[in-house]
Amino acid sequence: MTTVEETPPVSAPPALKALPGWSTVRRLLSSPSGAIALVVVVALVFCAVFAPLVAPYDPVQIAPRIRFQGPSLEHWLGTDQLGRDVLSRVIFGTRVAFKVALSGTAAALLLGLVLGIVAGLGKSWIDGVLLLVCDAMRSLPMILFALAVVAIYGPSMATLITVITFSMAPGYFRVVRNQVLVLRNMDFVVASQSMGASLGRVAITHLVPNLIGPIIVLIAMDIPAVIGIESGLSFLGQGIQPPEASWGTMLSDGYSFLRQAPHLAIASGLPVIVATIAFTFLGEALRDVLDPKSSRGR
Amino acid sequence: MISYVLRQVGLSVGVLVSAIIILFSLIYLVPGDPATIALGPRASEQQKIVFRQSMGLDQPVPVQAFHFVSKLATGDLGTDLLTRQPVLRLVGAALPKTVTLALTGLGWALLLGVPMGCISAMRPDSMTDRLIGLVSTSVVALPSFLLAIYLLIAFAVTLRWLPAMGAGEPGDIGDQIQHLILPAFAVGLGWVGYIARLVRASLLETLQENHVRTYRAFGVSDTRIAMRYALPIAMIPVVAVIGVGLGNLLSGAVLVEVVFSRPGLGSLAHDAVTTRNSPVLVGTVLVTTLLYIAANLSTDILSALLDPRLRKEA
Amino acid sequence: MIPLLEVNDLVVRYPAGSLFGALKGEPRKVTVLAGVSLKLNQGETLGLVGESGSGKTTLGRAIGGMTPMSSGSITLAGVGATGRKDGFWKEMRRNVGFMFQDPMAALDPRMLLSASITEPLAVTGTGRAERRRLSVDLLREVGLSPDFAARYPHQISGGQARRVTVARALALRPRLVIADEPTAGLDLSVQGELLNLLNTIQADSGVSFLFITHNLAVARHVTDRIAVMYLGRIVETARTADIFARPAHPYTRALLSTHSTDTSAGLLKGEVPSLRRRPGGCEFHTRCPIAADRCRSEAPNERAVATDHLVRCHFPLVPASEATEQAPLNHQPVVRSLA
Amino acid sequence: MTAIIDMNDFSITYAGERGPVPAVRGVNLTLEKGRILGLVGESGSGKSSLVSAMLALLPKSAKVSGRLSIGADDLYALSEAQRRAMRGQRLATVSQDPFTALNPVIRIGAQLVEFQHRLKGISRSQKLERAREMLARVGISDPGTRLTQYPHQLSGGLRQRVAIAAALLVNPSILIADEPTTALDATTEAEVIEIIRELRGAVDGSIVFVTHDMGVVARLCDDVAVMYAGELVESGPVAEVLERPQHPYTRALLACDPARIETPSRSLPTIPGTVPSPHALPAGCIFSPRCGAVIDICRSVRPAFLPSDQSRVACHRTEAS
Repeated sequence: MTTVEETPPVSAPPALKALPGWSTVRRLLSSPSGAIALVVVVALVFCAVFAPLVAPYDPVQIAPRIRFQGPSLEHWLGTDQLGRDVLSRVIFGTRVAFKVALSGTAAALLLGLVLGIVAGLGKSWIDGVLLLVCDAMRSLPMILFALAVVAIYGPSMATLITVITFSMAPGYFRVVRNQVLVLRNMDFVVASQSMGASLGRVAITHLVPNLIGPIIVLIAMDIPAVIGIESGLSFLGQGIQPPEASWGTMLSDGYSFLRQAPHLAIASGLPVIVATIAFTFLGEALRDVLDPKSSRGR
Repeated sequence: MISYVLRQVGLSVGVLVSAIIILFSLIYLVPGDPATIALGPRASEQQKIVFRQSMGLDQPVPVQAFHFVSKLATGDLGTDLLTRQPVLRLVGAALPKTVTLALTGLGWALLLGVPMGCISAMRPDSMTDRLIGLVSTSVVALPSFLLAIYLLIAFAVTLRWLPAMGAGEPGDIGDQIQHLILPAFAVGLGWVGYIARLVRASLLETLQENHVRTYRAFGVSDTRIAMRYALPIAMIPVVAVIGVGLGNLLSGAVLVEVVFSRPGLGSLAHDAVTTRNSPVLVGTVLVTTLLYIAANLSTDILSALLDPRLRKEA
Repeated sequence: MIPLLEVNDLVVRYPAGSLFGALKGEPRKVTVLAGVSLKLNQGETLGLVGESGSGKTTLGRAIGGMTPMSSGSITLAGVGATGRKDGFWKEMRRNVGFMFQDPMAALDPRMLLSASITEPLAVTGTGRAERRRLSVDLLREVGLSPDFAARYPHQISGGQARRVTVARALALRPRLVIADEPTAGLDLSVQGELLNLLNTIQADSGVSFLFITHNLAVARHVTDRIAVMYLGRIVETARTADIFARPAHPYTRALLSTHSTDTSAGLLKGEVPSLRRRPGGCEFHTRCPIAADRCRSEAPNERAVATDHLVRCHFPLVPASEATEQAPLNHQPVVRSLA
Repeated sequence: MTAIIDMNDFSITYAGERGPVPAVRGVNLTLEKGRILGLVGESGSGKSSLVSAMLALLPKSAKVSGRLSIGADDLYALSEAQRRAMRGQRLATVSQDPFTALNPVIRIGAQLVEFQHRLKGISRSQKLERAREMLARVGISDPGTRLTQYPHQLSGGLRQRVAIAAALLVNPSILIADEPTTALDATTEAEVIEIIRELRGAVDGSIVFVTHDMGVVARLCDDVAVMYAGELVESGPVAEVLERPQHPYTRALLACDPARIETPSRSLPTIPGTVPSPHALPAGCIFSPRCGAVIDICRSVRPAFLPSDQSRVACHRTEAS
């Protein structure tokens, strides 16, 4: 595997100017795609947090008389096979998507950050073992592995989040570990250690602040992938379980009635498209702002 | 070069062994009673015993591990709980179909993505570059199965231009190709964006390097510098990243297969999970893991062919 | 008088090479410092001169505790250490300041300069308010206005960054400052300012400098003594004036002549050998213009050619009568705990 | 005498985010055939921009005015294509960093053949043979093997020799060596300078040697041009300028050089102040804010670049004398 012995390029990490704060947001808003992406992401978060207030109907309220209705003034995105309001289900689905994405990403990040710093600062054999485990986990095919786990543990949100954590953690681990390896040979870290600073102190005062930028970008770029995994597994019926509204289960329903009511699948797919595109553009814009090296030559 | 290859092979074997260990521990070392978890609390004791016996769970862990590995070593991936067929045969039959789909997707993505990235990098910040950037960033994170559903609705259900389901009649190449178009498009589209962005970033960086200035100072044309001298360097990280991304490619292909009801690993796994047929799933995971590691080994060797600096012994 | 710093037979080896290389008989360790001994007195500036790969930076880093010693000993003001005796290194850190070659890389891009300058104080437990006050003092001492305290490294120039690293090196009021190429990358006009600053600091505080440089022209002005390094060994040590007036080692002479208008005398043949394949005998013989058979087979010992003038050469370029064979600089046996 | 390079009131301005950046202003410089010019300046002097201009390698954001002639051709009156046609034929360069100047994944032989792409009517194997001969001429042992090697297999000194060989292969009328020894060790630097000195006859034209080291200028060059903050302040024969510098900046720069100070001294001369930013240039003489001999006129009127003895100097005090 490429990865085990590959040494990080000996170059300075992105020279971040101060911690990302309001100035970052301001610069983010100065690029049109970044501004739009940020607005969309904020709107999605709003929908997730205030879903009961935003949604016009109860997402699980069954109304057999209005099954398979197309979009109308009362039901903007129509109704599904049980007569439930699709828009309301989409809005409540945002909540599920964020719950899974955020908890999965947070757990993976924590795992990756701690192990990455340990591998980067620790003895070379620790690094070697962790790298091997990391590469091994990355070589397991994500979706199939998830299905195998579900077949044994049964489908549930907990299983879903665990699987997502295990599949995302190696990515974070690798980024953190490579950055730490670069950083730990940088003179300011060597200087700090030569002053007698403990490893913990070095990690907190020098490593973590210099890792924040790359990690923020990585998170923004990874959330679409997590949303994809969640909706994919739910689509296969092995993720979120009905009747809870998730984009993936709704897609699954829509797929079952593809010929009868194509609007179901189309409507359930829209939020996935909007969310993934918004997060990708947000990640790109964040990287341009936080990492001057990758700025597009402007 | 030989020692480089030997070392990569050694590392690959190490990764494979570790992957098997991880898989074994996650699947067999379940906290609590795996049978209860898998079958639910309402399962009868008889069902649980059958489950345990079929999975070999009634034996001590080291014995289980030994059985697991020794069976693997002989190519025995267990038997299908329902049909009693060897898992290896089932996976073996499904694998080529999935690989065909994945490679077709990757292939057209490369054919389109690499030139797109080059055009972008040659004229950074031009209208063309911005357009390519917009398109590739938009498609890069779209889940391929979602794309597949939309394609199905548009081209198979509504327009009826292309067939919707299956992989085509065996032996009828034309029919098979027709059945391959939509799934391959769905699998590859995100990769077009991914590759275009990678190539653009990598080529732009290479074009900043000092040796490019040397060639310009000798009057070599910009196009020739970019294509003959910069692109091979720019492709080195791209090849490595593609290798790592092959896992996502397979995952995408698996889901797309389910959408189009194509036979393959996806359908095999999907059917197996609904019937809780774990040996089939574990077998599928193992074979794809092996495939992934082998593919990565080849991208490593390809990288070394592109970059003489890698070949020298560290 | 006890020297402030004494280094005895210091050896630094790095692990290197692959398993495959080892199978072919290549060494798995690279010897970067092959037994270095030197003395430095209080208030003195010792120039450490050599080309890339000579080990001068490694020597500086080893004395600063940043590179583990493989064997040998370092003694500071009579207190010695051979390995990682924590008490010694704590004392060492308090008494030794370090200036890195690349001042920008030596400053955390995400840290205010006030915090960077006083980091040594933070590590030793000085309070926050006290540190803020001291950072202003230190800035003033190196000729920077107090408002630099609230800046980040990317907001200052290279010359200013250099001054900031001087301030940090002085934070603990050390007795010795190791300056690694302190003028590298500076324009001539700025270089003079920095050297004058170091000189003023020395005059005021009596601090000693270990001045690592490849620039002999600079070393001639700012050092009291010079040690010339080649392939991880000191090949010649003498008072600065003597090095320039009567260089005894052929390598020193070649280095000096690269700065004269007549370069023909300074041309050395070939390249610096790889540390992995050190030549036998005198390690300079592959490039030496006066190498003889003896040089290829027998490694020369250090010998005195005059008072305070030591050279590691069979045929030093001074009247033979003056040269007397001598045992190495410091010959009392030292504990080698980390061999 | 034929002038190989002739610059007349030549200026370069970049389009910057905070408005135009006048990097090089009003340079008048002539270089005769067969001579080596040392182009000297500290950071911010504009010498790199001038080098790019001479190589026709300025970025698109740069605007030039005035004239820069190479032989009989006014370089910036030519079309882009004509200008490019001069590169690799009449213009050649040895760059600063030998470690990055060659393509890392292509064999040296193939690169040296590519550099000869302007030579028509000779086969690839003939070009390879020319390359082998040229490597031998710059003192590289076993040139046949070197041709099959990759750049990373060679040391810095060897790579810089390869770069010199590459430049000589195209028979340029101007060879621009852009700080070719800055990244090298002292003994290697001496070798490379020796090679350039030996091979100067092989250049049917002139050599421009960019450096910040007056010692190198003294050892190698015939003429010297001193730049400060984007302007040429003094030029003339090396012996003249180094022995009798007339511009206060040249004098200060020479005085600062530790290698030129005879008696060791702990207190070294410096030039007070800093180089002005191109966004806030002083009125009058560019050096007036830092000059020790400043008089009133210096602060208001820009001095002309006039002949004085054998040199040309831009200083009111010289004009007055």
